[in-house]
Amino acid sequence: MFNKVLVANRGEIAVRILRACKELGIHTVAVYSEADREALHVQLADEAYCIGPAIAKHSYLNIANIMSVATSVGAEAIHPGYGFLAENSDFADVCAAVGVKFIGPSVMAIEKMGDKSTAKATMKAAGVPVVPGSDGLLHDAEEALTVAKRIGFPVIIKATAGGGGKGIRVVRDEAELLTAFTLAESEAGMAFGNSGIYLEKYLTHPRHIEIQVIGDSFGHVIHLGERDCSIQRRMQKLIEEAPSPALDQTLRLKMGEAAVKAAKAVDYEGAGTIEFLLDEDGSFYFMEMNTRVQVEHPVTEGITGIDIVKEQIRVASGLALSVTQDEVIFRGHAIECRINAEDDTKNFMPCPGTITAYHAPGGFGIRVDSAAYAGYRVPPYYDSMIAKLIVWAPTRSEAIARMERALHEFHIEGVKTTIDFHLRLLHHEKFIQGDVTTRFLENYEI
Amino acid sequence: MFNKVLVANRGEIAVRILRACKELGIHTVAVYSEADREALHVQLADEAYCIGPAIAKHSYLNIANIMSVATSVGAEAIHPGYGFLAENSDFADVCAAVGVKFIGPSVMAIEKMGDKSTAKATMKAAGVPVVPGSDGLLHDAEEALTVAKRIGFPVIIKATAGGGGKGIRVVRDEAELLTAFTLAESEAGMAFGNSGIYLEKYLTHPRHIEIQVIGDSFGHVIHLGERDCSIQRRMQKLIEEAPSPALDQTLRLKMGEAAVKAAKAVDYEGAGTIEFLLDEDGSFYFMEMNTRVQVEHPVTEGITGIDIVKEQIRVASGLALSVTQDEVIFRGHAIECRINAEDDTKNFMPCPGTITAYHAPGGFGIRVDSAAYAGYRVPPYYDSMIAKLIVWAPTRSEAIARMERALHEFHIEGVKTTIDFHLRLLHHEKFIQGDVTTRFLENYEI
Amino acid sequence: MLTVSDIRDFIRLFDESTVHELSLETGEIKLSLKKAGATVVHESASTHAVFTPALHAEPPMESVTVKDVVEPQDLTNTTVIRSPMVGTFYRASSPQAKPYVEIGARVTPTSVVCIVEAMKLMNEIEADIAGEIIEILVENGQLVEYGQPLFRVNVK
Amino acid sequence: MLTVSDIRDFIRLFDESTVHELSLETGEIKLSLKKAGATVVHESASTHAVFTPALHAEPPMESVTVKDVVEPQDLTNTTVIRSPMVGTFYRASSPQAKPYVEIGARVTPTSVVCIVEAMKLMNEIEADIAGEIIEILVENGQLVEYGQPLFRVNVK
Repeated sequence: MFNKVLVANRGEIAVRILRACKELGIHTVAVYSEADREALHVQLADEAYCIGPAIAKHSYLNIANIMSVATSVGAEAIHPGYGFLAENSDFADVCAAVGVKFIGPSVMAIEKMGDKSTAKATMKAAGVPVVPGSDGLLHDAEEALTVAKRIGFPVIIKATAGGGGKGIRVVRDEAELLTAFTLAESEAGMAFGNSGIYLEKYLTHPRHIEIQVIGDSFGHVIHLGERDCSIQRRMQKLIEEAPSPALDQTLRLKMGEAAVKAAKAVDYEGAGTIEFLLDEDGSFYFMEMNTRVQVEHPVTEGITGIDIVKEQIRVASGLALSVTQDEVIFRGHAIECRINAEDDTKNFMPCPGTITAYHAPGGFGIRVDSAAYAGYRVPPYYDSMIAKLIVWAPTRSEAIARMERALHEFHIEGVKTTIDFHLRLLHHEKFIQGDVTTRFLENYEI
Repeated sequence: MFNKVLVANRGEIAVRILRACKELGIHTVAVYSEADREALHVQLADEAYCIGPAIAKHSYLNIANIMSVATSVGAEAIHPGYGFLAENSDFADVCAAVGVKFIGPSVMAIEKMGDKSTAKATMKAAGVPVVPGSDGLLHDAEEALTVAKRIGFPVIIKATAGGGGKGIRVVRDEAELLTAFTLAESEAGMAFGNSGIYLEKYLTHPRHIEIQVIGDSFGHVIHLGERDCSIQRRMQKLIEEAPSPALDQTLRLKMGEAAVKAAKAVDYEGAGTIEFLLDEDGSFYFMEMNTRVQVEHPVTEGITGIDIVKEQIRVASGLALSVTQDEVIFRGHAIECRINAEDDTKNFMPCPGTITAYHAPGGFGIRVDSAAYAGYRVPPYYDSMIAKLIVWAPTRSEAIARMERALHEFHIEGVKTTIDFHLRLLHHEKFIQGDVTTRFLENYEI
Repeated sequence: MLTVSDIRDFIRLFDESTVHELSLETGEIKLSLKKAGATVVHESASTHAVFTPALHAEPPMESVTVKDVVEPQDLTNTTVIRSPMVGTFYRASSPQAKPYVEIGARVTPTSVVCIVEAMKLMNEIEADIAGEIIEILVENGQLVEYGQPLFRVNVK
Repeated sequence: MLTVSDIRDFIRLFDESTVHELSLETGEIKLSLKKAGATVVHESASTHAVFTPALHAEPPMESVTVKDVVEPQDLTNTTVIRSPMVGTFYRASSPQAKPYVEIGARVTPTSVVCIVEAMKLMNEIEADIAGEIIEILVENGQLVEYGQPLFRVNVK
């Protein structure tokens, strides 16, 4: 096991990692920007060093300064958390070059999964289902029709150069296709100067289901079940839960096996997440792989009892996974709400400021992961999440009741938070029924 | 299920019960003394009523005022928590008389278990082992010798009128017995004016092992395994854990069955605890039964996933237990440290005062049950416990590491606490080995 | 314009801040706050309750204090008779009977002023003080808490 | 128009600022704020971290500020040269070479004052200011953080 680990992150995830290190008896090193001088991770670490000004580019993304600290203080490993340098293969490369273990997968795995089309091709080759569609660009409307017929309507036509919703058209049937293709092609040509068009199956009610995997250096890869992260706002997850109300044991097994296959395809080591879209008919399609710990990893910890961050550190230090697939037992239901310093009445505008009072909920089945405290100034430079509230209970309905109780108890003064938004969301009939898709917040007023 | 429940208690247990009620959708009523106007339980309840001055006798023990509130606001049930009126059979009787459900066992069960000698006789009749000894008083030294030989040395000679350690002699062998008996008899006669003497087996290294039981109104009684509460200071538990490092599966089963037998002997309904002394050789002896929820119930919740307070409320409302004995699955290890506002350097002198800063630890496997908050004045009138810190982890050693980490994070300013004492205790070699008895704190300097 | 609760907020804010003097004029309201001598920043800020009182009624003793401050009349010679127990407040011994006291009534310490019914027991409450009843603070049939003010008395 | 919440914000802003007196008139609203005597307890009280700093060294910038206040000498004309990166501080280009600067040395903005080694790269640090070196604040071979003061300079 490592003697000294540097945590190259801030906020709740830095605190999360420091906690795991402390429990493993590892000496901890924090790094921080000038804006984070009073941050909790700085206070909890055994050592802490300022690595740059507030702007992340010059501090938390400053590879030279971080590596300077790591080598000077004799850190044997670096945990990158999520965001910042977590999926930066250059950083992993530099770590390897100076002989500091990067707590995460290999450079190769990061690179293969970092590029979406390479990732998709890799998965396809490994036999993991990807969203069916054209193989690359379409030559003409006729080819589009052939493909659409093969994969079935509705389909979505996308401009290869598109973005921000532009150059995208959903086509419900054959009759619409020709016109749509022509329009999309000329639209794309005008908007992006590139008329390349491709086509994919359109999922009308997709759920975001992701599988947690973890592998060690001995080639073992196991999965820890799924998380349902369908409740999103502009691709930003707001609530995550495990297990998914949409999966039965058969589908869970199938998706779990697909995820393990995906991870093995890139000789995956460490914790990672395979994100799938799940269609109403039970078909699922690979979206992407996150080659790091996820914000929502605590819900999986809740139902499995397995400490994912500790496992990351264990396998990075060369130890084998502490459990086999058979020993992974799911129990109960866990839900996480991300509490952001945002004003949900003003389009979720971030509200940095000083937290003047802070009291987290307690009691049975409650977990709070946060770097906030009374007197803490939420800086405007980083993301607006100030706490993750995770509940566990034997059943989903009990977990919802517990979350509601805990949200009511969560007392934060000084900054606006999304606590009330979550309370409203928990009361939504569709959420209670577990009947949600990634378009939930587009379709319903909360 | 009840619509409205009154919580006749204060502090963390009142908060604990309020949380359970809220999660069950029950409207809550708090009562409070004048010293508790700003207490957390008052703030968390849907309604709250002042029932008397600070002194518990006139407020939390004021049956008339509490029942006045209960009947006036239409509470269907009263949860008494622990302490105060929890084991007061008169109170349970009054509740029954006015048609408010007392959340606890029957008046008969409270009474039978409230008197130690009746309890012991009841248990003996039910075939539950009690500490072997003389049947009542001894006539002479010869009889004492016969009994001692039968039960084996060492034995302890006790004056029936004794107390506070007086009139007690431990006798190691036959040679000592005659002198000891004579001395004890005359000592007792002089000290208490009553020379009645009895004799019991003396356990040199006893552990305090208690079994959590719970029964419903259909006659089902199950047990939720044991708690090891051997770490005590003057009969006051300081650290509790589950499972006990001293029990194997066979002994667990045996003690569990004995506990269920004991509970069934008094037609037990609700949550209760059978306390045993466990001898080094694996023999165990009934000490007493607590006919209420215990301070340390969260460690059992931690390893079983069963919400004991919710179960109490469920069975009191006439529902059946939500699990059968077979469905009780133990998982991992849980430890609880009681954080008291006490100065351990001054013989654990209570230190009431204002908590100026309060920040509880968080993260995976951490549970905090507390009624404290920043700005809270710990009143001098009630017990000095300000928080219970409970950790869960897959193994005992991981649980200890986690507890240590969490204790370091627990930040309380304004009053002295026992946090540092717990940290020292956790580092004690004997504790780490799980090799402790109820005399641990007498034998070792912490 | 400024409500009482706004002003309360200002006072709290001022109290918690290091600001030493504050004066505010808006329309017909003039607010002026000043802290004592050199002793700035006392610790009261930190002893505030974290939670704002929940749904239930304001603690009765607090509300009295507020009333004392807000009401215009001279209260220096008044006091209150508080309930010594929890129960239902009745102004008369039975629905048909006339109230024990009305506003303006002179009471001696042993005068019965009302009944508080607890557990079916009718408890006659005595004034415990001599004076004139100037206000009845609770409604007939209302649940009263321990220590809740029942009557305001002018003791002269 | 000023709303109540605006006024509240002003008080807070004023409180956190170093401003000593503030008076504001707009329409019928007059607001005047004043802080106590000389420089009393600045806002640090309310912004104190919950946790006392752990085992690691005090943040360097803070400690400098403290030094500025505490030291007896006249520091009105002094400033510090800070490290622009994290690395190992060296006073000379090699163990054999003599230090770039000693106390009393006059520097121009482009004078090299030391080396900070980061990732095996020797980075020459320039003074960025003209003046006289009056104090060397770190030891040779020491790890310096971003923004850590390296030299005190008298700029006259």
